[in-house]
Amino acid sequence: MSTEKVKEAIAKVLPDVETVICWQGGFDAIHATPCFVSSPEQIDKVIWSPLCAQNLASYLPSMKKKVGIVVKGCDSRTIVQYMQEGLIDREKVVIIGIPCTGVVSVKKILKEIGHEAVLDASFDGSGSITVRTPKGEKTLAIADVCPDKCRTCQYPTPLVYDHLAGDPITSDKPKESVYQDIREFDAKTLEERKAYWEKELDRCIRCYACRNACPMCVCQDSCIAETREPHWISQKLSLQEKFMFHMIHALHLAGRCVECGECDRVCPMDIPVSKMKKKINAEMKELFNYETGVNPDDKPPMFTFNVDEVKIKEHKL
Amino acid sequence: MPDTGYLPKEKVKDFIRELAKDAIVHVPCLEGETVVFRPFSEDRELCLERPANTPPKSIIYPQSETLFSFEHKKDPEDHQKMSVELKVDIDAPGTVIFGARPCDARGFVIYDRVFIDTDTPDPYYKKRRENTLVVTLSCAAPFPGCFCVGVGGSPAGKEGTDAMLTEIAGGYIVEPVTEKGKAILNKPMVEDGSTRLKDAQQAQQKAHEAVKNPFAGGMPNISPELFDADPFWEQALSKCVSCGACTYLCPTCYCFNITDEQVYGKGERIRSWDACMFFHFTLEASTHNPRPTKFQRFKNRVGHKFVYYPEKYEGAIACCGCGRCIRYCPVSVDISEIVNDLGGGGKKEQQPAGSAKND
Amino acid sequence: MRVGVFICHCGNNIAGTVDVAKVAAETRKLPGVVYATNYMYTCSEPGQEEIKQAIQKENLDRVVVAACSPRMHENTFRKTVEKAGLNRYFFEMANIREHISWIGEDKELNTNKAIEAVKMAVAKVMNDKPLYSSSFKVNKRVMVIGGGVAGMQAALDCADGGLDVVLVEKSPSIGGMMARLDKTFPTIDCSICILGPKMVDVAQHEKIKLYAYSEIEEIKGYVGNYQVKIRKKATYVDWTKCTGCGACMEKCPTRNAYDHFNFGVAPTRAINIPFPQAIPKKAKIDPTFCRQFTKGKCGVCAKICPTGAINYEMEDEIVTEDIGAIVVATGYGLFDLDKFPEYGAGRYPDVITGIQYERILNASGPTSGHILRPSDQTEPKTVVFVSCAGSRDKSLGVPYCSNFCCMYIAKQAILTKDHVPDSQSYVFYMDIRSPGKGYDEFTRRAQEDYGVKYIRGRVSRIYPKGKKMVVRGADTLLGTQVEIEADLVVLATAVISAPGAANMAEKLHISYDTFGFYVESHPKLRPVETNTSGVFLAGACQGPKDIPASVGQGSAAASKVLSLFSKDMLESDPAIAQVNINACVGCLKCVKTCPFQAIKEEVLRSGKKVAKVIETVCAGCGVCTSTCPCGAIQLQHFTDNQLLAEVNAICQS
Amino acid sequence: MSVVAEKELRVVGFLCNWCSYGGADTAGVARFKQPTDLRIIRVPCSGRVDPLFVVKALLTGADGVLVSGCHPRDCHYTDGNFYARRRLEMLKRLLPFIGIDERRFHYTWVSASEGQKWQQVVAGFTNRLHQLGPLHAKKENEG
Repeated sequence: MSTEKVKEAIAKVLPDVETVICWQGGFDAIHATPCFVSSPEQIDKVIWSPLCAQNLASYLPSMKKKVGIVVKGCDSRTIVQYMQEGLIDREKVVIIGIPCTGVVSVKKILKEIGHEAVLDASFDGSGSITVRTPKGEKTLAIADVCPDKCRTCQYPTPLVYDHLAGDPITSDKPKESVYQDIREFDAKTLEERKAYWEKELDRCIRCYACRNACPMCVCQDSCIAETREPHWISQKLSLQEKFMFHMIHALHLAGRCVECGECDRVCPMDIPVSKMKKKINAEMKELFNYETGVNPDDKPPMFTFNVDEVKIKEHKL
Repeated sequence: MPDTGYLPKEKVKDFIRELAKDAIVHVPCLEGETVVFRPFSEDRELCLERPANTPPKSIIYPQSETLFSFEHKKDPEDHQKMSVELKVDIDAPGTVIFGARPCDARGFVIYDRVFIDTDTPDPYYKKRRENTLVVTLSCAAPFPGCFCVGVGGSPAGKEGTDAMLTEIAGGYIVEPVTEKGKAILNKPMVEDGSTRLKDAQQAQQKAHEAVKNPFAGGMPNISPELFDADPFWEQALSKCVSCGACTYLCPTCYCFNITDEQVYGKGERIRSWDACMFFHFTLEASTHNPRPTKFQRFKNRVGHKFVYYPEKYEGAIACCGCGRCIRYCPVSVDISEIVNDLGGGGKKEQQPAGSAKND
Repeated sequence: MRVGVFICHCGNNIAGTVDVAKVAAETRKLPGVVYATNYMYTCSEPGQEEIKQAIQKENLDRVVVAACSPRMHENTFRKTVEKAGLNRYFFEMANIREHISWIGEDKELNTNKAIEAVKMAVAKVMNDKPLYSSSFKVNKRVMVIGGGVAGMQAALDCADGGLDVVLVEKSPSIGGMMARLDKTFPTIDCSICILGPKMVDVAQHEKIKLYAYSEIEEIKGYVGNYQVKIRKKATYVDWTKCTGCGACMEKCPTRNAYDHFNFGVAPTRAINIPFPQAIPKKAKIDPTFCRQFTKGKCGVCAKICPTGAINYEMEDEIVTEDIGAIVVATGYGLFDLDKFPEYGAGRYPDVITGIQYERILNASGPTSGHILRPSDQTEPKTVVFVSCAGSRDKSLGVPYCSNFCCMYIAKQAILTKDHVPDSQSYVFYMDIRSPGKGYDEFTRRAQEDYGVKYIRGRVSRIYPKGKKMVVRGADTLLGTQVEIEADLVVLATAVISAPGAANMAEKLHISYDTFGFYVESHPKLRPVETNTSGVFLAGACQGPKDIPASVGQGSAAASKVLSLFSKDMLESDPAIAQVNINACVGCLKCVKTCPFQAIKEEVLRSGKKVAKVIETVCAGCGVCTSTCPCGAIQLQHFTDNQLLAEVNAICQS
Repeated sequence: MSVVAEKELRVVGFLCNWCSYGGADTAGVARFKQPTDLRIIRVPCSGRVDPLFVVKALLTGADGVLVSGCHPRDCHYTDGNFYARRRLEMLKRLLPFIGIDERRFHYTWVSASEGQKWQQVVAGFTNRLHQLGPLHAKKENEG
């Protein structure tokens, strides 16, 4: 993982494209922010480090001209899914892939440092980050502060790319671990699950950060959470309405969620937004042996069918 | 009676219980990793260590409120006749906001100008504001993204506050700001804090110095050319995902929408927060939208806070520098950076009038 | 909005278990409703008149009728409100009969449920939008699928009515089951003698284009404008050259080919003409038996054919026909002997089916009309007929009655006596069903004039004993066991749906019942229509029926086609999907799921990509609406908001 | 005004016009007695039933939701119920995850000729719901 390799790749790609979507440093030392490089002199500000958590692929469908993009393994699933759904023209995207061993979750770092303002932060290259605050320094293992998705990452190397900045790496995480959290939640009682969601979703402020940051939420400005034609939910702030919004979000992503975790990352209220979608993904895997964003030739399961569904049994009363 | 109180740490809960006797007391509570204001009850986990994720603005200015309810009524004698029955409830119970931060309280001052200090005050807001006691807690240190001092605030600012607590060793110094605030010194848990006021002032001073000031050289003089230049916004906002996190978490954003929500002949007229980041903001019935892109809409957000509001209210900036929009932005858009860039290097001479007036 | 609600008593059908006056009274309290009344028979002429008058007098702009099922009378009332000047889609029906008064016993609960049903309908009607049909041109060609007697009748009637007809038959000749029969009941008329001329008429009719030995590959389109792909199966004989002389058949060295026409009673040649009266009278090769295909060498027929018509390289050919309506007359199939283990499961050569016996009786059949039993070609003296072999048998066969077996058994028993005067026939039966004109007299004649012995009871077992077949059964009238040593046993096997009936229904988008018979639009009042407009039914594909019934349905279907085609233009159903181009984000998921390929991509002048519905192709299923995440494509008359209004009326008020 | 308290639960049924609505009619014509709780919404095809309708009903007051369409392969629109089957199965598996008993949602196939099956479906589902009891706490002035 080196910023230099990424910069080299960007320099190589830039003459061919309008802009290259990548990361730069953010407002403090533990934040990265997306940046759009369109001239060689801007390459200097580009960074690549475990801070680069954002899934930049989300910007692709709105791009009109040919662009370059830097993606991690997990982000590449978004591109594959876009290809499945015909949402991007692959010819107009130059992909710089980065083999990635894991990023950091700012929320988890902040928890570790007591939400203090950050003065400085550095990576030592051996899997830890040292953060300095007015109260002192703290060194954290990236493995301890990575987003949950990194813990079970199956695709550290992008599944689709034109240039690879680094050598491919393979996952050392067991495949069964991916839906372990879902199975654990399934094991709870119905009442526990109900109470869980009522508590979590009650915090929702309907800011739609989860929706807008979601690479697969294609509706964006036309989202039925805000329209009156059709009028699915009202502007009341009841739990019922919040629940309904999250169900809309989940059902519209059924068999489409690429598990990039952006919704969880961006939620200012720390709601586990991705959980319902992950549950559906687990079921899609079980029912149709379908995994999102892995094979560009797959068909999303909700937009196709088999005349004989082997796994769907008629329900008895 | 002393002018300054002292509240020992161990008595904080008792103090809140005392307040809760004749008011609903909203306190910052920890839920998982999130701090949110909740009406106090014994099972809540109080969190005074850091600002709440959401400011307490919704307690006085709810995210969604019923202006009135209506019901179509049939005349029992003549079913061809129908009338509409309206029910309005603007009553507000006695409320205390405990543990808000000075920036949060300062937000209310920005709203007061709009909703109360006008010829046509908003009865809903006014009633709630009047019936609410705001007890703030000054910040001992800045948090990621904070820049209150840049917009004329302070980690121990007292605007909009009725009484302010400052943490010192063993407890909190209680400084009343308004008459309403003075009353809490009478509560049995509050001791005389006069002698230790200076400890608090020292802490306040230290905190003030620790806060980053993005406008250290003075408030940028926003360039009208840059402000109206589309490429500027396109450059600055390409990464924005147009969600409403910044506006809904902002203690000073107050745009709203009014909708009728009805099912089968009865319903309510709802006033709910709008967000200029959303496409539906200013979307007209004809489907024309004067602000069709996120660039134009973000321009409105910056303009409202740093240009239009100051123009209307004697230079007062409609930003309290709480830093939430930076802290919680999915893509780390930094409004202070944008305002600085809009200045193009030019600085205003003085501090914002909003704060100067009250000093 | 001014909604009028009309609550029907339906005589006592509704008013018996629903307090209709209370429903009307409660309805008057609903916002939007300015008029509500109850009436004895709303669908009657005065009932409809009352609706029209109320629309005028009360200035109604929406109408709800609470009565029977909308599947029954929605169209009736739509026309009523239209005549009174309202858009026909400003009308809703609340089904308070089939779904309430007829199924609920508690009057209070029924009444409350009826009030709610009205409320839902009012909520829906207040969200309804006016819709307008557009008209489209009709292609006045009709396709008849199946060349049996029903299909032939339909084809001839349509052709005589001036329509161009495309007749598709899957076997090499038209004629169907009737062509295989020896005589017909109750007249003992020669079957082929009365059918043959009809077959010739079909062949010679200038308006009828016949595709024999062809099958339906694919059907696309909608009423008035279907495109049908037909697979012309390879016959390996160029029919433009074949004269039907039969020389090839005579010389063909393969003598063990399965004879489909004779139901395998005797073998045939690998190249054959199915029967002397075949239309078209052309030869075809069965490649599963032909040595040229199985062994790669022979070529006898090619050498012998005087016109050089043999072509071993022939392949299936697909042709497309554009047509406007379809008559389905695909006939029936027969229950398999293999399904009867207690009757030998098809292992005993002298246990045969009724249709096989027809061929044995037939003068042009394999025995030239001499009754010879299959095992040893001797004349049987004792013949046992077993009725209901599979019919009215829930455990082994089908629960329904096969309609015509009682009659043909009587006929075959009579013919047996005619052919072999010293023979004795026995019939095991459950009930004798002979309700047609002259039918009962016919079965009596069999018993009284021909000495056929009818034994009321079922056969439990058939087993061989020397050269005889022992038929063991019960005589329930005498209460005894019966054993008859027979020379030949004829089973009246159950009539089942034609092979591939379900598959054909799927191509046609019509419904079929549990047994594969096609479902008519209404069992009493729309017996030859289907729920797919432009598709009609004739003959036994709809259920077992005899020749006169099949012919009658063939004519009925033809008259439906003729009346459909009496107009040059048809009105489209406006309840189809519509795209709101402002909301559409161009993700085109609807294009992926539309079952009719009725949605395509369109690029607006602004460069924005959106979905566009091809109005004439859209069938109005609404799959697109539930696919569209942003609610931009809405099925008219069943929009999200309209359905939500109903959901909310139930759940939130 | 609503369902009759204590005696009925709120049950919403989405029936396709061609098969199940016809099946319910057939049951009616044959006078097959059924519990009165069910409120029927007619849709052209089970493929029209967005799973969100089911969720909306369950969240806003329904105690149970029933969706019934044509048997697979027998859809009037050829493929509509194939999509419905996938979507509704997905929903059925998601509901318990969010704390709603999946037994409160049933989807099935009833043809226009199956009046008896329709009776069994309505009776069976309604009985099941009565065993489960109401989903929502009694509402005061819900609007």
